[in-house]
Amino acid sequence: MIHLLWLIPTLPFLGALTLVLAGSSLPRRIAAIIGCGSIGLAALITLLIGYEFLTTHTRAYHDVAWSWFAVADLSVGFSFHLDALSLVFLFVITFVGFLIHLYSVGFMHDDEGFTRFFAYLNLFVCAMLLLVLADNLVLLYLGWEGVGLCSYLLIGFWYDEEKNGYAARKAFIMTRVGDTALAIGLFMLFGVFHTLDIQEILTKAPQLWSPGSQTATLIAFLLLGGAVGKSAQLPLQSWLPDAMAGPSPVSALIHAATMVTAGVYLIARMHGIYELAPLAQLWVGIIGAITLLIAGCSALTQNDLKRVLAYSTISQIGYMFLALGIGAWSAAVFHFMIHAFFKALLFLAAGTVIWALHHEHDMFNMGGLRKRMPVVYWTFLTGAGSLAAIPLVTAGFYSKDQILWLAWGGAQGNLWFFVAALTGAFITSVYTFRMVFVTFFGEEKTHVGHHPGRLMNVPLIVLAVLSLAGGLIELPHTLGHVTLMSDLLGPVLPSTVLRAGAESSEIVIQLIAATVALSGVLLAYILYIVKPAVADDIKSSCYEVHRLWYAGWRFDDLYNVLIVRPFVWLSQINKHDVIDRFYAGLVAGTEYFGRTFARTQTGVLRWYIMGITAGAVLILALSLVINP
Amino acid sequence: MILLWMIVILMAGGVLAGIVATWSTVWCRIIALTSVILDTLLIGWIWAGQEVSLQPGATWIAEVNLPWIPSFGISFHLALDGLSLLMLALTFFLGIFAVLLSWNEIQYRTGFFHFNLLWVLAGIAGVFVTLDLFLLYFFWEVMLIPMYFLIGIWGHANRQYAAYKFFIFTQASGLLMLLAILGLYFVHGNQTSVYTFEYSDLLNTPMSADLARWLMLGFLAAFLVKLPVVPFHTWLPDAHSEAPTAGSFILAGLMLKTGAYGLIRFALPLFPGPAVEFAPWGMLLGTVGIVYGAVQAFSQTDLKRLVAYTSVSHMGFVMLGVFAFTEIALQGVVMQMITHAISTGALFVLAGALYERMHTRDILQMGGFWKRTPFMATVSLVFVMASLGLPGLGNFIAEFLTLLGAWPASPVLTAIATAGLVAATAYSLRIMQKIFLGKDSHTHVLPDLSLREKLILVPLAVVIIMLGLFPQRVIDTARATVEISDKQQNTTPVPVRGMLSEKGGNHE
Amino acid sequence: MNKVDLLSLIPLWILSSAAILNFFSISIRRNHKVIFIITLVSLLVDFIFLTSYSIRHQQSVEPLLVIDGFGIFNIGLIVLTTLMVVMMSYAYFEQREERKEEYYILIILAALGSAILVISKHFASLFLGLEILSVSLYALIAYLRKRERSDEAGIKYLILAAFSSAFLLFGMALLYAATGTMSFQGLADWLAAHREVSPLVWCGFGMLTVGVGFKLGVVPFHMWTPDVYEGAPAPVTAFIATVSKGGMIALLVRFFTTVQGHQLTLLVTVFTVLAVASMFVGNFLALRQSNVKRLLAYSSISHVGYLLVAFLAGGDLGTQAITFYLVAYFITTLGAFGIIATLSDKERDAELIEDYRGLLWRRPLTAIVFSAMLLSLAGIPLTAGFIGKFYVIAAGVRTSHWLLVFALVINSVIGLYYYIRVIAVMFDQRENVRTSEELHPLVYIISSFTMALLGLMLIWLGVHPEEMLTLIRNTL
Amino acid sequence: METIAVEYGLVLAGTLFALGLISVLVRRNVIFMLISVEIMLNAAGLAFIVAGARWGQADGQVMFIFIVTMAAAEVSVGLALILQIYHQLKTLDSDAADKMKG
Repeated sequence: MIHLLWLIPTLPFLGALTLVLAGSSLPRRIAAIIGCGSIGLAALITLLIGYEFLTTHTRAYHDVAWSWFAVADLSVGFSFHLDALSLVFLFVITFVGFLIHLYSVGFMHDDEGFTRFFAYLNLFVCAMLLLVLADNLVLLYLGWEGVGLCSYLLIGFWYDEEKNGYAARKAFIMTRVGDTALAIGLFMLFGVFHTLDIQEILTKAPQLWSPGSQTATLIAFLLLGGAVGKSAQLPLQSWLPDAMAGPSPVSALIHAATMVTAGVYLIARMHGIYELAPLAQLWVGIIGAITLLIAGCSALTQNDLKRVLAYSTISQIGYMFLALGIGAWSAAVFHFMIHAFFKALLFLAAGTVIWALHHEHDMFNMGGLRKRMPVVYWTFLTGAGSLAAIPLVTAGFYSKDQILWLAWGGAQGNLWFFVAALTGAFITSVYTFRMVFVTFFGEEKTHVGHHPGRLMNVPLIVLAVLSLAGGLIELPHTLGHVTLMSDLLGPVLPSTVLRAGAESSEIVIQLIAATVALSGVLLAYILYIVKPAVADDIKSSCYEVHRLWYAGWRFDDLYNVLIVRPFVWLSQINKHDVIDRFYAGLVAGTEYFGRTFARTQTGVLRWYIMGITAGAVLILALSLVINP
Repeated sequence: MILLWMIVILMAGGVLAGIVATWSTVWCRIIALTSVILDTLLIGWIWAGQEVSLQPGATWIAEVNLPWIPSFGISFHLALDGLSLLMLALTFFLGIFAVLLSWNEIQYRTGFFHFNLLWVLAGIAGVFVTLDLFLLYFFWEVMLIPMYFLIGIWGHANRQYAAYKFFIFTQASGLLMLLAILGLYFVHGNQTSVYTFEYSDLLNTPMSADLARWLMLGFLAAFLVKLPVVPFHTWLPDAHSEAPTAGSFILAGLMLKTGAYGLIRFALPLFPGPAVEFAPWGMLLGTVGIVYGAVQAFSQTDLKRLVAYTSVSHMGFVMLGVFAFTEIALQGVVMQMITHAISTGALFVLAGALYERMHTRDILQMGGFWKRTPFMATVSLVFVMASLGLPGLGNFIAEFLTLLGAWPASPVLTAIATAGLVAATAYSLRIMQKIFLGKDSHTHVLPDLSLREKLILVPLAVVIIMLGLFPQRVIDTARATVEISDKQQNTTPVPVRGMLSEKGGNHE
Repeated sequence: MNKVDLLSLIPLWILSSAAILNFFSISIRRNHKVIFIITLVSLLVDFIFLTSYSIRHQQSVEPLLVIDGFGIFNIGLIVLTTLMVVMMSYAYFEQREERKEEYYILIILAALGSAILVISKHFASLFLGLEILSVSLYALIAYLRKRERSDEAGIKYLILAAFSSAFLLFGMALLYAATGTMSFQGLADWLAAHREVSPLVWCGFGMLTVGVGFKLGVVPFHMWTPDVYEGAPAPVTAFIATVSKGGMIALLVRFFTTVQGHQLTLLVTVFTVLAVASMFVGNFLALRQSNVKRLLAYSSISHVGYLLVAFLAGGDLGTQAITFYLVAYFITTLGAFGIIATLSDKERDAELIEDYRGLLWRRPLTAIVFSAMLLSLAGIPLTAGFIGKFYVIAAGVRTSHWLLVFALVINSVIGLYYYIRVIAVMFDQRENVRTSEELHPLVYIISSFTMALLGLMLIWLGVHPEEMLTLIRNTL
Repeated sequence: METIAVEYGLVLAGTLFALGLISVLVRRNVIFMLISVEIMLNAAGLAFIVAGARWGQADGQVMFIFIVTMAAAEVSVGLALILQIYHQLKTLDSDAADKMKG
């Protein structure tokens, strides 16, 4: 069974290929069947392989499709490596991906670019699968860029909106900045190890480097650069909110569940190097902490439903980075999975709402949808609960709590991280339920156009279930102590060591976390249900702060001033190539001489005689000067 | 002997086509097409046949050596090795499309056009296989004149200016090369009293470092201008934007490659010492080219001009790679020569197609064409992505190898060059944005690609993808040559490289 | 002067007797065709006779002349060139109502003068040859009396030529006064004998240079060139550009090689200056020229500059280079002016660049031959001009005259511009109809045959110069 | 009788030459220019005579005769041309003949 691994990326690829070649000539039914079918099959195979993988206790499975290219001591194969880590990602990508495809069939039903949409979506899944299955960094880079391309195409899917195109371009370019760092990292790695095979590097690294080695740190930072770009972390986070220009399923799949977590995957994958570069790892944590805070703040102020979710995505990934930063590897992966569930759910639900209200994005124009769209309401509520980490019932609680706890109790954890995470948790629950209350409670502001069909509801329900029950595979030993996840990842990712004598305080931390989450909800309830006036007062009282947060801390403006404008200015002023002036000058000079000499050709006989005489005199003078 | 035939076929075909055209243009086109296809088949047959002799240290795959002007020690010496094989294959392969391209575009003086077209190809093919320096200069010039006519007669509005510029730039640099060749000839002659232009004899001619430096500069002049490297690039945008589609196609696809080929085949092996001295400057020039070209490309509004500047940027990688003196980098360069030829050539084809439809090359007047020309849009997407070096397409392999190989030589420059890829993204996406995305507010009819255009573009797209996924065949073919010239460099003392990697300061 | 001497001078006899023969036939009855045929035949015979000489022939007619390989080769060249000129002249003069016949006498005499020039080894014979050449040229230039420009050119040339030959003579006189000999060899011996040389000799050489420089049309003695080229009938221009200049260069080579001019720093310096000046000035002047004849005149100035590079390089290679370059240049120039001649009509020569617009589409073959000629002048491969330039550069590099060589390279780039400009005009789409009235087809056949011949020779020398090279090698 | 030193002869010839040259430069009438050129030629002739006398050879005088003959020929052609010019320009001013320039 496991030898069918190669089928998993191949199926979506074939799907994409057929859809592209067939073009829009294909009837929608067929296109939908191909699009979803390919992913569905992939998901099925994944499940089977996963089952076999678990039952046979395989540590890793390696499969070479073909040797990609080999020059001198560099040899890169088009080859896959399956281990627990990639398995988890595989599962999420294919399974959540499948659900989102199903949902899209309904969502995109009336869109003229139906086929194109599924083509891109399939292509994306293929690239993402390659990314997580790659056994060497070059292939990983291929996937890495591939998902970037698809995200570009899908953000700009409705291309006749000028601004969508620009949003897409922004996303691609900003991530490309990160990719550049990643590429340089690759070059350095090759320079050191003379291979780009991940497993080889991970095994060789400890032998070659002492912990804290300079090169290791540098490389780690470069890889981090790549991760930061893809995962929309500080300082390259500002593309993600604009990426919401794409259709909601896209936001759900690419900009919430899978692609943006590629950075998390990369760092988790290369954990061996980060362990040798504590400084870099610390910075991973710091970046995560800061990002989760500032993104949370921005989320508080947004009115566009999807932008809130976008910022919350950034901040949740911030949690994952924080976890990676404190060496809570499995916790990070765990949170990734849960986050994929509930964030996909939230996006899809939000998408439904927006779809139902004729592309109304501003949640203050919604409201009262509780009754109108019960399914959406309940599913959205579960998702929100999971995001806000409502204790005990939601999966989000368990995943986030683990991070909080390790931020405090982990060997590499410290007070700052803990505080940041805690504050983040509070903010999260506030903006989450602000969203819930504003959208679904209160009186109805916009009339509901059309109601979602089964195709769109089923995925919501499934995801809702997952984002509740998903947490049960990993429970803290204070309650239940299930460790399926960490056991699964055990062979791949080192388990986290606890600070001496911190064990006892775990329960305390959990209580704090629970209370914080609940109080957040409470605050949101007060501000947006009980007396909304207060909310406005706060807004107007600290208007500047609100503006700053609303604009995502003005990072865009900063980059405009620092990079974009200078670049454009430079290229504009030099549009007509200053170097060309030099050659033009040469030509002008020559022609000047031409004119000057032409003037000597007067046509007057005596003038010619004069010339000859002058020449004669010159020569005679010369002869008298030179003669030895 | 077969090499001679290939060139003869082209020249004869050209003459024949020129004559036939007076009666029937269609037959003229057909004759041109067949002669190119014939050559393609020949080279393909060789390539298929010659598995064994591609191994390192093998002799030439095919060779022909006839006395030409014995009193000067000039012989008509052609020889084929892996690199030349690839280049020839490229030349003939693109040649086919060049003919197809002009099928509708050129209605005026068809015969003379095809005569020039085939003679350009012949000249280029000659440069790729010659082993006699005099012959090199000979072919070098032979490919210029017809190109001049292609631009000057069938070009766009400002064609005369562009044609002059192209011709005079290349001529001036070529003459400097001639001086260098003669210098080498006499240096070698005075020492061994064997006066010959034979490449293999002139290799490692002992001479004073100073002289060697000057002679190498002579060669570089020709190659760098052809490449083109930044201070000498200004002929390219004009030539490209004014030339007819087929002209730009050949310019970008093949003529620039003669510069790169010259560097690898002649400049470096003939003057190993000075080349190593020059290396840091070479890499610097390359990097400057990459960045400068990218920045320039971003601001252009004339589509062909824009693409022209992208080639300036891409050729920067060639410089960077060649002077890194590592096998990986050189392989990257070879790959770059091929993939750039295809991707940029295809972009020019698209520009031509758009021009045929809209009669403008100004991208500001375009936009939102995706709806109306989905096929064209998809194909363009492929090549645009290729030009920004998306993995899975040929250009990625080229740029990745080049940079990977250049890293040990000079980390700093490599890093800058890599950053240049971001700029590449900027201008590439700008093409998509301005032409295919955005609101479609145009009235004129805009048919999607015709069958003929599909016949041209689809094969190119397929090839670029194939090169991206299965590049090994090409790499193997070039290996022998690359390893030789790589060894060639490494045998000579390399103070520079040490110095450079200090700059990187990352070796433990 | 004994019998052997007489015999060895047969080529000259043939020429002069041809002239006399023409003279008589005119006095009997004026007939263009007859005269033409007589001239043609006699020139052919002369050439054939020349080919009978063995390459190593060495026979000197004391004290004036020496007939050696070099001389024979150059006479052959001159005779052949004259032949070509005559062939293209027929059509040209057929259109014009002037009395055409004397023209042939004059041109034969001019050829004779130039022939004497190349085999002379004594000031007296030099002077004799020079003057025979010049005096017949005065008449030839002004041959089309109706044309104002023709006369103007004639008078200009006459005054200037006389003026310069005064310098030449005075120089000779000074040298004679100082050394007591007028033969090149004697001069060489004297120079070898006397280490330190009196200013008298230097002045002598200086003034000699003026005279020679004028005939060669090097800067600053070049100013007559464009006017004469423009004013003279196209075939005559061709003759001046080739035979008269070529003869002078051949003489210069002989003189220099005999007296070891390369040891004399003065001469070397002077000629270097002249060479560089000619190259630059010639090209600059040609850049913006819109009259093709003048343009070719200026280009000829710079070409003499190129020749001087090889000349200064000296040695066997240098001499060979010069000889080959002369051959190539003769063919090219003949071709170019021949085409101008064929395109000309009664009123005026086809000398304005506008006359050539779209020529390729009107008369493709003519246009292609003309472009071939221009490309050869520019020194582009596949043409004789390329091999010639290559040869010259080789000579320069060999003796590492880098200054001159670089000047040459720069100039051939500048030169490119205006040659290409003419070609560009010919290939331009716009077609303006400018038809000259029809003559007897035979006329065209002759001239187009000549053109085709020249074109083929051009390409042949460019592609396969081996025979010519070996021939030149052996003659030296 | 004692002979005059060569130098004097040459100086005389030189002076004559210079005079001729100057008058060519200053004169505008074509005929006078022709005459001045003749003077220069004769100066050269004189120089030959002197040189010949110095070495006691006949060559000098031979050259002189050559020169005179040549001069005669030149003048004949010259006068014919000048006649033509006069017909067309109705003047003998050399500066008038400047149709061709540039």
